[in-house]
Amino acid sequence: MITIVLLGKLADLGGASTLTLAAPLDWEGLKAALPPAMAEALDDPRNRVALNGALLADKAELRANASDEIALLPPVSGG
Amino acid sequence: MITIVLLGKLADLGGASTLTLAAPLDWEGLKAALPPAMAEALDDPRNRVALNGALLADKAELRANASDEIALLPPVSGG
Amino acid sequence: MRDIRLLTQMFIPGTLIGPFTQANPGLGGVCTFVGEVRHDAKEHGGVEALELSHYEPLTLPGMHELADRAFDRFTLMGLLMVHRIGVLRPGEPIVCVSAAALHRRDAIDAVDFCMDHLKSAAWFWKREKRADGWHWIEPRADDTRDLARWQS
Amino acid sequence: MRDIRLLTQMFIPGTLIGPFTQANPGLGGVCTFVGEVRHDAKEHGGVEALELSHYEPLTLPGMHELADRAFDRFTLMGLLMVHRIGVLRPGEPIVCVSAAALHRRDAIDAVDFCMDHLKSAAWFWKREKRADGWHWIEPRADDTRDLARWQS
Repeated sequence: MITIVLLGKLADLGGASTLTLAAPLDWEGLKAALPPAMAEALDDPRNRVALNGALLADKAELRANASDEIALLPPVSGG
Repeated sequence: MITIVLLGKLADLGGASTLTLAAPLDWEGLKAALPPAMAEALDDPRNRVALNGALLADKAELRANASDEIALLPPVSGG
Repeated sequence: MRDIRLLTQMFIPGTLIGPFTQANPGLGGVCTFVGEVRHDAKEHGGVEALELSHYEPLTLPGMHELADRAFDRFTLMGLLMVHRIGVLRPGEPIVCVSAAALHRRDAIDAVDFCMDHLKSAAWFWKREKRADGWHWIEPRADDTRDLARWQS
Repeated sequence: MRDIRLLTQMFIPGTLIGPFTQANPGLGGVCTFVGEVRHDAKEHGGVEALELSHYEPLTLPGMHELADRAFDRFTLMGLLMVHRIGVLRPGEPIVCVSAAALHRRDAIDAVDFCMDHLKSAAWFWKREKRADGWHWIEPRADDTRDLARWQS
């Protein structure tokens, strides 16, 4: 299984702060497994993705396997 | 009598931090009453003069009477 | 002396700054900035609480990288950077950055630099509780302007 | 809240900053700079003591005028400006400036502004005691450069 960590507003959109999805997952597979509103938000370039704590420069390169952690990160808040 | 307050290096030059001189005093009178090295230092434009706590824009305009206080102020120290 | 921390509980800045100052003997100056949760956020009415969430694998490393950049850029003896997470009430301190240096310009500029970069370098998401519920805080245009000050 | 003082005795900055912060409820941030007497002044060998003399009728009014200018220039809730006079030992705090504001930029800039202007606005004469006796400290070119930052 793969743990999906949802931060900030994306947790509201996903209805939870963590989800669990079946491995393996690539970027299109991840979006297909999420609610459509969530998948759409993820394509927004301001929303970033981290795999096991490392930011991905290109989301399309996501390749997650069993016991990996994917974090979905909206822009950080202003001060 | 007129009190002369000497600040910073000028106190070293005058040998004391306060002096008392006979009233009245103008700028030339003040310089004549002080040791020559001191009088010379006072002409340096970086050294300022205050009469009763108010800085003089032009030292030559000094007019001090009995119970006045003249302060002789070298440049303040750097940080 | 370098002290970078995320705190889950209310803290009193003075209890951090005193020991931090003592830990940098021979310093010329210490500059400290403490940010507190404001009661009133702009035009939105009273704030009852502020919640900060973070993503552990990114947030603390982000603060350490920012500290590295501050040490590279300024001549510092010490740097303290402490940020609250969790639920905060108005009036509680949320961030404390303190820099110790031989010269005041380095200490003041390092604090200014860290504060301008903390929000972009560190991953925090904030939401405010007002009378009508919780509201996420969006990024601000000011933040980009603040960062532009340090491009050179 | 405005607190401008000359102190003849050793002080602990935290004992001033805590009450100052409390006295400005609703603030967004507090910036504080504390300067300490350095052990080693440049190339001159160890400093054993520093003596600050002042001229009462000019020094305190000069600090108040500087505070007026800071309140005019920045949006501040409070300003604390405390300076030691008399004989100080290395490691003792010599100056503490703290500014409270709704926004951090005002708080940080006000402290920076006051520190740059304090030496020219306030009348202090300093001498250092080193192994070979007392030495007056002269004005520095840096001080003029610091002031030029604020011309606009």
